[in-house]
Amino acid sequence: MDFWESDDLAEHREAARAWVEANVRPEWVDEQRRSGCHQTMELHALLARDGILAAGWPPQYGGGDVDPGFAAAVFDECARLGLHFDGWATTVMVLHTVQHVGTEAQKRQYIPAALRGELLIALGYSEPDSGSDVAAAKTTAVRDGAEWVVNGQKMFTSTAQVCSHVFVLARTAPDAPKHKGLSLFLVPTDAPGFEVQPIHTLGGQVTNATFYTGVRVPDTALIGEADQGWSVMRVALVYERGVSSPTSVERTVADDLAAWAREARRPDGTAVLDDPLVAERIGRIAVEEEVSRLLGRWMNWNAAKGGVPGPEGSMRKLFWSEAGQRHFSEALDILGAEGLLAPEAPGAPAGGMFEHDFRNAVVTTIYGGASEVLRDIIAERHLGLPRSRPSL
Amino acid sequence: MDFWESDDLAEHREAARAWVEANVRPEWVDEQRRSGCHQTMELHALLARDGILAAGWPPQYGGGDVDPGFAAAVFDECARLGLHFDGWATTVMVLHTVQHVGTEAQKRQYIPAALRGELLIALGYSEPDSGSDVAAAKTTAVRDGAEWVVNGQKMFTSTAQVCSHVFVLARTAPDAPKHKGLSLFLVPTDAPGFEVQPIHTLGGQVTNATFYTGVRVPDTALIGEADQGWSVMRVALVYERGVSSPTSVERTVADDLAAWAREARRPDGTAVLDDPLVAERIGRIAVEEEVSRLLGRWMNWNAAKGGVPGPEGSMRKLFWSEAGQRHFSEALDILGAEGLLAPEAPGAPAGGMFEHDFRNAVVTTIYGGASEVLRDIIAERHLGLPRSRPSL
Amino acid sequence: MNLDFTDDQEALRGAVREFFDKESPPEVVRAAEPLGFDAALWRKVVELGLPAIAVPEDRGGGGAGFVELAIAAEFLGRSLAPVPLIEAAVATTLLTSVPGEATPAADAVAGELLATVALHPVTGDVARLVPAGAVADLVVVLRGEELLAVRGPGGPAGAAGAVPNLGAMPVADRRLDTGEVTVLAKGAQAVAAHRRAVRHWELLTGAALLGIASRALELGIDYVLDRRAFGVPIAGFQTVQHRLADNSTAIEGTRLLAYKAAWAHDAGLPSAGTLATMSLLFASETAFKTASDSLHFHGGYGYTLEYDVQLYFRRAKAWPLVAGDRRVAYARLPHRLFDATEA
Amino acid sequence: MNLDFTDDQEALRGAVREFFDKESPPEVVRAAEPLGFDAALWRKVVELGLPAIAVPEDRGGGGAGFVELAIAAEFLGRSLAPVPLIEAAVATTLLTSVPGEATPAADAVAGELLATVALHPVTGDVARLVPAGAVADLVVVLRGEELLAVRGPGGPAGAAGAVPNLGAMPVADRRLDTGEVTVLAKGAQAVAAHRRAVRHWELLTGAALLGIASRALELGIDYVLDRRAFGVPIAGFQTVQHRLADNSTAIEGTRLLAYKAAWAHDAGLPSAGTLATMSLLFASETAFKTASDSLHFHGGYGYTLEYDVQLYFRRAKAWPLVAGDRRVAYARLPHRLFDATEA
Repeated sequence: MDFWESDDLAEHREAARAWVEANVRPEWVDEQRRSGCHQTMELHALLARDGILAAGWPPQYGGGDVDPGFAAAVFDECARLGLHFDGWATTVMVLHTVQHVGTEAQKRQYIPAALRGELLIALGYSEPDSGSDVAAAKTTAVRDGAEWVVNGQKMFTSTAQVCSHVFVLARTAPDAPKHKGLSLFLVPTDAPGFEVQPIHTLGGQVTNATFYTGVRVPDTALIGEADQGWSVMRVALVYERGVSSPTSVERTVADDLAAWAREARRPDGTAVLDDPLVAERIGRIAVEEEVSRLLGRWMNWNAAKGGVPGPEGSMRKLFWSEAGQRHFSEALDILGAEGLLAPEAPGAPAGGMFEHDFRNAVVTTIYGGASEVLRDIIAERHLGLPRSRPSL
Repeated sequence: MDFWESDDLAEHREAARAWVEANVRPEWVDEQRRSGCHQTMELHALLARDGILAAGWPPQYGGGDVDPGFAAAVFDECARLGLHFDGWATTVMVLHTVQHVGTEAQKRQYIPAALRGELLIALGYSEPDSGSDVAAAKTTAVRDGAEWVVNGQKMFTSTAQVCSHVFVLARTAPDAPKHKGLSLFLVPTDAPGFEVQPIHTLGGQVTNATFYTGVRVPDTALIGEADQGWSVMRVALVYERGVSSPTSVERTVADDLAAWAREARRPDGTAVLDDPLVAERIGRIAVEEEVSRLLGRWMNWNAAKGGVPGPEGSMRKLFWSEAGQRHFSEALDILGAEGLLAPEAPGAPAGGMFEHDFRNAVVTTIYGGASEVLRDIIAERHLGLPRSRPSL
Repeated sequence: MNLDFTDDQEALRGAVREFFDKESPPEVVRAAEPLGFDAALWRKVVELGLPAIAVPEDRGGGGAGFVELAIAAEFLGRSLAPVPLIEAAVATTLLTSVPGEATPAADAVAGELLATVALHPVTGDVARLVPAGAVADLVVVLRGEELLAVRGPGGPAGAAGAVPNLGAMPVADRRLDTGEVTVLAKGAQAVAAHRRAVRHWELLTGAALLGIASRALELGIDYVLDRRAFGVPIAGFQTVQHRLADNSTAIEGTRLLAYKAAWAHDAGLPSAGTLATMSLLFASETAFKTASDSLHFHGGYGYTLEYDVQLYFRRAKAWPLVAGDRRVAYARLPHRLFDATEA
Repeated sequence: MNLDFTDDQEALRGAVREFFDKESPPEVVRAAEPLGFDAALWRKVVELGLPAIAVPEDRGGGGAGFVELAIAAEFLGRSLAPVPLIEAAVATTLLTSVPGEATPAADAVAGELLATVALHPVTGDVARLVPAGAVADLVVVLRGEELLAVRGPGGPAGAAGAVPNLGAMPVADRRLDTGEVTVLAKGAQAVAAHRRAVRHWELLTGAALLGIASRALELGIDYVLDRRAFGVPIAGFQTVQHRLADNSTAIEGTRLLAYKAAWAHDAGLPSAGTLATMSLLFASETAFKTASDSLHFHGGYGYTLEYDVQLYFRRAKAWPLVAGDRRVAYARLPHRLFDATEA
């Protein structure tokens, strides 16, 4: 047993920093915040150009020579600057799914193009009337010769405004039981009948509603077998719980709060960190963040061993998101009135990031498996308790 | 609108103290703790002798001239010493039920005798296989001429070891739906076929299992109509939620902790109360205790107005018991290792009462309506949400 | 003891509720963001005489008490009305309580002058993050042992430089060195008057949070009754029900504590100040927990700006936090409660 | 990174679990109350060499590490075994780490002497509430800057005056003025050695609480699967399921943190001490929450002494609290973590 963390990142840190220095423009961070789109296509093109997207993929599907450790370090350095890659994160999930269940032709069609940066895929699971209950999807796909005709609406299709495709969950056997008549399609966003409408959020992100009106896709757009979409989707879900926060990013609330509290002063001139009421909360946050990190490592370790995924992904997502929400709320309390200042306010502590992250944290207990769904899964699959609701 | 508290107690405090001084023996407190029986019959006889039990009851049922304010002040002063009256508390609940649903003959039979101290009634609702789900009772009562024959077992029949009767919930119509075939009987504990067995508890109380083997009771023992036991019992439940902690006792955890923390010293000689980490928790406890008190006042106010009982009894019991459990747990944390010392340990803070009350608090979220049942009731009856479980 | 409102108070509740329902629907609240001030609505609130409702009649006010102000604050909170009623009422009460003709009390009572109070004592030349500071004509500030009235620079409507914030509050820094400064009181009297004002602010903000919590609970209940998941209404899930039941219970406690604090003020009890702080603390916990849960029960929609629950969520966190970290206030309570060092 | 136990460690886990399952069933635990010490069981634990398993082989120990000790502590906690293995292991490690022939290290390693450590520095003549103080032959105490070994008065088995307590722990006050006192170390070395011992105690108690939490969860699950209410197994209620799922998640986190702390110790990392404290803190929260919930799910039966869950509930609260109020430890963490003033 050892808990040594991979040295991959450390080893590649310097080279990654050099790459970032040479290629990344700091204004992209502001642009992501301003536009609410957590995917910068200019940066994406550079990551593709230098083979960073392709690192670690098999050569027959376009994989390249770039060391995956270097690639991870580049993403990590970019994330430290505040850049998001939400569109790429969902693309990777779908590529893994294609790799697992796609035909050879599909693998050769989609994976290399994505690794070249020509293809970016948003997730089209949720609908206006189905959030956590994804399998209640009403969007339909009807076979018409060698094509499928897609009709319906998807919600929270994040980064669809810049994506080339949406991975659409559609009902293909309307009379089959709820979980047995679903299929998944890669729908191009330039197809006639596709529309996208922005949805503004509390965290500043702009997600989308996407509309599908008689959108025609070829049979090759069907990923996995027809009517088997539920099991296909669960392949991707395994990856989603891991992606929801990059475990490589080690910036923590406790660190940031301690850094602020060491400099900030009470009216009597003492450092805020010397107030036990402040230090106690930062200490508690630090402990819970360590637990979050360890649950993430455990998940990665199990995934790397390649066995059947256990409860670790659900547990980690549940703990991380619930604890994180508490931590940002406590951070604002500790900061007092100053904690309320938005990033636009001059002189906001840490540039208003606490306030921003507090707003953003509310969605973390919803996306990628709402906390209630995760608790149900842990209770049923890990603890062997009976099902407590109609269907999963 | 005014929140003036009744002056009744203050007015009678002096006389009540004189009565307690003249009549109460301090060793009864130890005796209750040693025996685990929260009812002292010697004291009960004195309360009866001086008309304190009979205060406030109608004269035709044995009520007397003693001022109810004086009676309340006497109970309050006794409670301050640490004396419990659990047997009398359940008796009062049953007497109210008899007053509401009993025949005139029953009222004249039971109420005056109880007020003279000759009759003490324990509750026989719970069974080995039914706790919160009281209506699942399996104990049966079968009519045999002018008598009923009771067979079964009850759990948690507290103070039955000193009671003259148990108020037994029994199934009288085995084929009727769960809630429609129940009846309530006042079963004398000296009847042949009645047995009592002690059950030792975490809080030191000794409650009982009671057994009924062919116990015969006359038709006059049936309280309310046959098969209407469920609605009869709910009359008593209204009182039970109020009785579960006497609102007249104003001794609080915050007071006691502050008193301790003002005297106790840190190794550096400062008062423990000057530690913000301690003061903050005591402050929080004080706020929640004030809320508990106010919910209790609200309940009493609504009861005094005589309208249909609303959610206030359930809300008050829920908040008071859940908050109290947290408070005793925090009290031990604040006290540190000293907080673990049992009442038997020499030098235990506050005579070990924090440790004792911590153990005792675990049952408060179970008896008189488990927290889950109370939340269900509030959600369904007060908030109008659909029933979330099979039956209530 | 009588926990019912008087007939007059019930009538006021009905009137205030109707007024805010009509004049401050969510569209008005949204339109007033990010400043958090609607001048037209403010004029109507002044016309109703709400800011001076608790000022004695012989000073031109409504002659009512803080129970009546708390009623107004509760329904202001319920509708998130973008008007600085609480700050104006607190400052007006303060100005009218300070002796001497030099005070601008009459203008404040008449509604011709919008006044506010800086909650924290000031050491230098800047009162930081003053509630309603972005829209007030006059700020009352405690500096050292002097209670100062600072006019200008600039008039209402953000001229003083509103600071964008989570709660869409018109907070701003106000300078003492460029405004017109009058000394209202000195010494112990000044300190006591300021402390009283802070307690009044706590009391009324507690009542506003009661309104926020009550409405946030309703929004949550409406949503879960309406939406279905896994074939049943979300309202049918026991974990959802139980959190709503807990929040509902806490709201009833918040209500009792808020009005007890207001009653204690009007009855002149020594415990009134401590009760005001306790009310704010408990109302803060309740409002944030309730709004968070209701937002969470909205699923992904709770995260969108389209649903109203986010308006409540942000203010439930922000409004009380202007007064600072709750834990500090909790830590002071034992001394205030049990040593009677300060009410 | 390798989160699997080695084959040897897995074998140890199996052996230790089997041993405690067999030798310390609930009847043994109950029979040892209130003192919390079973002399016969202790002899068996000594025969297995567990207290000295982490002592180097050339000092007569088992030559293993704190991961192995943590494994033993976990299963001790799981079965609530009434033996002072943690205290003895910590004291033995301390005695063998102090240079000089004057120490009774060899006797402790050989199991002929039961030693313990007073967790808090002592100022006067009494070490208050020493864990295992009621049964230990020797207590290591830090007084001022002197690390003292205090023998007697009295031998094991309560002679030193066990103090009845919530957790059925053999804690006792030990006098320094009537015992035989040896100075083990002085100055900074003494302080550092004592601090290390306290960290070891935290590490192993954290592991024991992991065992307590795991078993308390199982007791809760077994009960709710077995019992029915309202026509369905209690296990079918969503609120019950969700609390069990949260507790199960926290237990996995506790497990990772406990063994990371043990690994960090064996790897000689500077963060080992801080991780030990963090592990104890998180394990304390988890064990108490888990045991409370499981007890609550037992309904009225949870309150009776008959069911085993109360044994876990009491110890989950009591065992870590001997080290004092958790909040103080939390408040020290930021300086230890981010300023590296003390590991």
